[in-house]
Amino acid sequence: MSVETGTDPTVVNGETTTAASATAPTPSSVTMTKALNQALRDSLADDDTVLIFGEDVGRLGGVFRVTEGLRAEFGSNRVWDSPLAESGIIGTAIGMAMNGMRPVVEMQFDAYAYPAFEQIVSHVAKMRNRTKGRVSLPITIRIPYAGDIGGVEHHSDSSEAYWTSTPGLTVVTPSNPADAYSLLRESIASDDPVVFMEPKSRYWMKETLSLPVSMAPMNRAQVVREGTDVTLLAYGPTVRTALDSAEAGADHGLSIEVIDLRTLSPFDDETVSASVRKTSRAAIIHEAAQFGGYGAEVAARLTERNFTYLSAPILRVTGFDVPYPSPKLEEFYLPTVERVLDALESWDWEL
Amino acid sequence: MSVETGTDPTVVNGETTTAASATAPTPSSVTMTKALNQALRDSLADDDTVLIFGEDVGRLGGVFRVTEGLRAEFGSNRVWDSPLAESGIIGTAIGMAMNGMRPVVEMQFDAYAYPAFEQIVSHVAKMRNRTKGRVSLPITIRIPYAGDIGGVEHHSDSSEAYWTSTPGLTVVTPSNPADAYSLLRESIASDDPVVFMEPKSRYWMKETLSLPVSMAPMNRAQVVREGTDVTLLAYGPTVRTALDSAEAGADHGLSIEVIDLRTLSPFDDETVSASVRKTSRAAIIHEAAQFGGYGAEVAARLTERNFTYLSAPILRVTGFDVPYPSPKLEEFYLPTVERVLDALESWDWEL
Amino acid sequence: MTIDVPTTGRSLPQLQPISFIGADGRLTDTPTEGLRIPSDATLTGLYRQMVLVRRFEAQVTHLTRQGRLATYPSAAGQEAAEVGATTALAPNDWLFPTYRDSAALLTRGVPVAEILAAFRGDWHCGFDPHEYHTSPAATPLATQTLHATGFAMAAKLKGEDAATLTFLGDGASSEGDTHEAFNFASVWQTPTVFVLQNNQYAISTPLREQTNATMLADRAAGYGMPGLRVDGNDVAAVFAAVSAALARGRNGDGPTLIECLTYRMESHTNSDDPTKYRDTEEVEHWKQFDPIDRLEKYLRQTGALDDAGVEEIAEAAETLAASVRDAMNTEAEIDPRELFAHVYATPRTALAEQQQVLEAELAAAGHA
Amino acid sequence: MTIDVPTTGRSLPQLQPISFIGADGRLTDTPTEGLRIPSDATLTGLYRQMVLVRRFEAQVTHLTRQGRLATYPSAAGQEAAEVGATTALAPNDWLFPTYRDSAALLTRGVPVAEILAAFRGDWHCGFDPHEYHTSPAATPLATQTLHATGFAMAAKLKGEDAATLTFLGDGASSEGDTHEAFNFASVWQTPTVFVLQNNQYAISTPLREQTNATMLADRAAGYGMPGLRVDGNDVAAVFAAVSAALARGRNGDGPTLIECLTYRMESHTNSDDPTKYRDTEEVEHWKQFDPIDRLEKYLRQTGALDDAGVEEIAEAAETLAASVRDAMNTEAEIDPRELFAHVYATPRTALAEQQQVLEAELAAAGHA
Ligand SMILES: Cc1ncc(C[n+]2csc(CCOP(=O)(O)OP(=O)(O)O)c2C)c(N)n1
Ligand SMILES: Cc1ncc(C[n+]2csc(CCOP(=O)(O)OP(=O)(O)O)c2C)c(N)n1
Ligand SMILES: [Mg+2]
Ligand SMILES: [Mg+2]
Repeated sequence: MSVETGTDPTVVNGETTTAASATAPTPSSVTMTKALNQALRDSLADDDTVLIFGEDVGRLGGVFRVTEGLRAEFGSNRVWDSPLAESGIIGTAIGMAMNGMRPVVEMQFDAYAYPAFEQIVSHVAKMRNRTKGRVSLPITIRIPYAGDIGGVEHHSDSSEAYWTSTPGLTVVTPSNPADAYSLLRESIASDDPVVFMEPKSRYWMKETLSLPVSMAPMNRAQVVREGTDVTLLAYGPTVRTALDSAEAGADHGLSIEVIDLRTLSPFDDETVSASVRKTSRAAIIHEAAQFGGYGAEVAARLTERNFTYLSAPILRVTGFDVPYPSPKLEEFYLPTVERVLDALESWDWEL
Repeated sequence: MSVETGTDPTVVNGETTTAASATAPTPSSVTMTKALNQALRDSLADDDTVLIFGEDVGRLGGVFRVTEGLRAEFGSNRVWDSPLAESGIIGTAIGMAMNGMRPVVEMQFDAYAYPAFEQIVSHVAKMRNRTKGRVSLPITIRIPYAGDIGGVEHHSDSSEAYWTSTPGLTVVTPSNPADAYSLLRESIASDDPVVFMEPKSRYWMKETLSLPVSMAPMNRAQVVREGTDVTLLAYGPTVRTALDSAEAGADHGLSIEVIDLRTLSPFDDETVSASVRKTSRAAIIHEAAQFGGYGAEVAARLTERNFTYLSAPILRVTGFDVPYPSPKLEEFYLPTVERVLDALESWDWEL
Repeated sequence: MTIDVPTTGRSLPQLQPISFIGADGRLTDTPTEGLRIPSDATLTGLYRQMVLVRRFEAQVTHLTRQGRLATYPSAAGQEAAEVGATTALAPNDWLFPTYRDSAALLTRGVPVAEILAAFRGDWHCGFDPHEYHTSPAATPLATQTLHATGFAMAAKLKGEDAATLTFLGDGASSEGDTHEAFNFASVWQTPTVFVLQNNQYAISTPLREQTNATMLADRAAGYGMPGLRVDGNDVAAVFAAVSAALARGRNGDGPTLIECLTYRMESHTNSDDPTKYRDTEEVEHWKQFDPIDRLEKYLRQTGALDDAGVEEIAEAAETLAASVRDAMNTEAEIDPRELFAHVYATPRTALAEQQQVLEAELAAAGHA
Repeated sequence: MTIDVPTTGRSLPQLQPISFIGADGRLTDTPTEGLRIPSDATLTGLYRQMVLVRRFEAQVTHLTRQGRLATYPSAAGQEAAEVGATTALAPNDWLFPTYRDSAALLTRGVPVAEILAAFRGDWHCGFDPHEYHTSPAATPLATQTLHATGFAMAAKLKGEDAATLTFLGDGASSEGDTHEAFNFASVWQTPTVFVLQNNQYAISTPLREQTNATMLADRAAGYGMPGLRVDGNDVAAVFAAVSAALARGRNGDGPTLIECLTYRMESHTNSDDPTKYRDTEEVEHWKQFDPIDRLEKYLRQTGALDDAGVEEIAEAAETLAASVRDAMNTEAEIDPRELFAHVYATPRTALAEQQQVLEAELAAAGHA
């Protein structure tokens, strides 16, 4: 298994370390799950108004164990299992936030955020604007998303396009443990509601680092590999695909720059446009279907802003325009290194 | 009030007539509401399995009167008021469709389709694929959408991006009475589930025509005004904006082609790409916010397919990336002829 | 086979709605589940407030018919439920109203102009929720029931002595969110009172097509929560029932469902045409249950109210109506740039760019 | 003040679960609401099917632990509810199951390989719903309750003599869709039976954090629908109650809610760790209520079953287990092009283009 790099990384024995803060303990090997767990723990410890509730986040510690141990440590007034109803979870989180709390709630899989769609789109996203800023809703909605884990139907959706096309929401997705920690803490501290999307297939990815760690701010994309010929844009689970493609592309003599978007809304135009102006070619990779996917926004806005710099159209290397398939068909659906390289080849390099 | 043209139109006294079929009665002035109503009536009459239910669609005939008179004519076993619950409406429509019916349901305003999001996205869109085509769901979900009617909060959303980014759904939106009739009948007859989006601000638009009328098939976009310099793409409420812009542009010496997309998913690449290759410049106009809006898909795919033909980036002239505003601010939010012309001016015409 | 669940207080509400003062202005002999009739002083205050809100509704409806407001849903006929429930709140409690509950907002002290801002199209919510301990009026049906539950949960976790009250309609009772709110509130034992105004219609849909239950208050038993059915046109009953429920909640005994039987005398909103779905006879029939008439009769009998009192209150109502007209004559200042100001706490570059587009458009059009 | 709503049959279910055969294998003296114990022949058939499905669950769970299936939620311990309810269906009725209800699918006649297709990751739904009058097993909780209601409504409108049965869990009962289904079914008086398998847990969440009601069957009263609580481990009670409810439905008398008290003996799925949230004592405690043991005792008493009969059934179960292993040893044919084949009835050019991309990839990789 390959490992992505964080910001300012030092690669040690195939694992990535991140510059530890002055007071931090010795670096150790940390999974994304563990990093998220620690971010929640530290947020609970630092701020009394942080609350965690949802389906099975208490005793069980969540089906992915992201909230493991937190109920025991902070008590069932801070961390508890709610009845099984997603609209209920988001709706009550709204009320708690109106009353001064910072709820962090989990939707068990992203297809199970859909019952809460109205509460998220009509209230979470709009309350602040509705009240001219008088009521803010500092809610963090954690959503494990995307596939490549052999999940049965409804367990592998990538729902980011629904959230990114909704004004009022901030949408964040880490691709590595250090970012997972840092971005989650920042999301919980934010006065804006954040949809925090956790790439399921990366939960068990390890990095050597010491927590707490503070990475680039959440509104910044990060160049995670430098290159001069092509810019590959990726987020969450596909950052690894992009890095692997860059590695493979190097064998073909292509110098590929890889950017981890980290935050999908807002979009970091500055960082990404700078890269695209340098390379003049870019592709965006995501697992979700292509039609109307997040990649459409990326391609459209990069083209609007950098048209004269482009030697070729921005490509989208994505899942197909079909519902997410069953496990045995995943490999044919998901964007692979081969699909990325084929796409790059489709450009007329003589242009 | 300006009037858009249908396919193959003859403009008579500022109103549009459509070639009447051989048996059709004398043309008369028909609103979009009336055309939709007649399409429902004719579908009910022609096919016993067609059922209409939803909130207030029975006695009242719907808050926009689209189902007016149908309960009286066909009885409350064919047309009836359901309890007030959108997930319930879509969920029971699914069951009815599994049992051989063709339900046509109304979501009262598009923000009120959100409670049904899970049923639409996880079942309506996926049932056919889930069962390898053994179970089809010929459901038509009518959604009055978009603004410009002075509606209070939640009454003017444009939710098309949510549906178009969901594989398995067909998304249709008429801009004129003749298409409204023809597309709705085709949608109801389709074995695929259709999200049929009705532009509220065009409900009262009149055309002179005789019903029944059969227009271009629903998977085809239509060139509704020919031009050579620029292609304006529009749908539903913004077709009028595009036509007005073309008129205004003509005063500035611009020859603007206007395409009414009619169906948002699937996208008619053939018609639209042909136009864009001819004009080399295009803009897409919609009311919804820009970020992640449907226009992103349009811009991305046109650029992918026609990059070498483009003299300028595809532009998006849209609402701003904010929640739909209250009535007194609508005029500042909505894309206007001026905003369209400003956008066209932003291109470097010397390129 | 034993399962560890509560088995206390398992019963359905009494069939006869709880009522103190009958339509004839006399005391009824309906059992009132241990509730006590409010004092004459309280009732006089409730009377006054009902007269005020009725005048308010009439004035606003009138202005809406003249096209001065974008839309308006009147609660005429429902004054007892609106005023009785809202008056029972302590200042620290929070109210979670709907679009139908301007009368409750007024009772809660929200200024007229701030109530009307939404309906005249100025801005979605015209008042500061924190100032009035009142949530923005919810339009997406039933969603606010969950907000009220969550707010109360936070109050409980913080050990605050506050309860929440939310209004919902008979139609809204069919939405999934209502069920989820009842359930969360009862499992968490939050201090929440659900005041279900059963006004017999959801727009055009009559109650019998909304539910097959004998009464909507029967729902409560399924959540292990007390449910009451009250005569929603008897402000004494509403006030007493809601006060008791709020006290229960603050006392740590959890939520209560109170169904107020009432009737929507007006059309759904100004753009509705009720003749399509109900007879004028039905409307006439309900006039005899008018909440204000009966209380006036009653208070005149007890001597708490006389001609002078009635007159004084009528004048106050006219003053209020005048202030509504004044408010509508003052154009609110609309700043188009505010479109961008409140979407996020954290500024966004792309939004600032869009604001510049708008500002250029405004400048070109000669706007300030 | 009178409101036109039904007032008949307004009551809460009896506290004691309806049960014919107690955990000791003897007849109970619990009141059974007019239901009658099924014949020995019927009970013997139910016994046989319960033994088969238990063996099926054990075999599949075993294969899943070996990593041969992607995931598997076993209904071990819930055989009486699964088999009793499903057997009560007529062939023309439709079943709307969940992920937990493979035992019901098996009882409905769906072939083993077609049941397992979903869990081995071949395709979402492996069988033809029309062939078995059985909907795809629903994973999004409670959504299927509405499908069952709508299907039954269509049957009613067409005058078909068919009812629908849907399973749901204690956890799923908290979802908004459950409420909407109960309400639609009762308002429309559809022939729908809601079989709520209360197995005490929603993954890790115990019943007492799911509801504050005395019993989930108490919900029914709030919809004007009959509700029953049965001992879900007594297949005689389940079969009798569901049969009666289906008959009611077909007779035009509307839906019924039946809560079956039972227990999930296994972990939620193979990837769950139940030691985090429940004691082994609790699991041990529930073993004494085993649905198969008690029926075997009872039928041996009545003489309907003897050693030979038990032996024969055990052998049939082994044959079934072998067929499960066989099915798993046969690799299903997976055609990647099918990704595109079933999304729409109407072909799409853009999808055909994407299929070409995949085909080129497959060709490059040397795929057939
Ligand atoms: C989720 C949702 N669906 C539909 C609507 C449209 N709508 C507004 S009011 C109304 C009827 C509500 O009836 P009821 O709950 O009885 O309240 P009332 O208007 O009688 O006060 C409907 C259908 C809405 N606001 N929200
Ligand atoms: C809408 C939705 N939310 C969450 C889940 C994830 N999930 C799957 S099973 C389950 C627990 C269900 O419990 P219950 O209804 O009691 O059924 P049981 O598993 O006990 O049979 C959860 C939370 C889901 N499948 N659907
Ligand atoms: Mg009502
Ligand atoms: Mg359960």
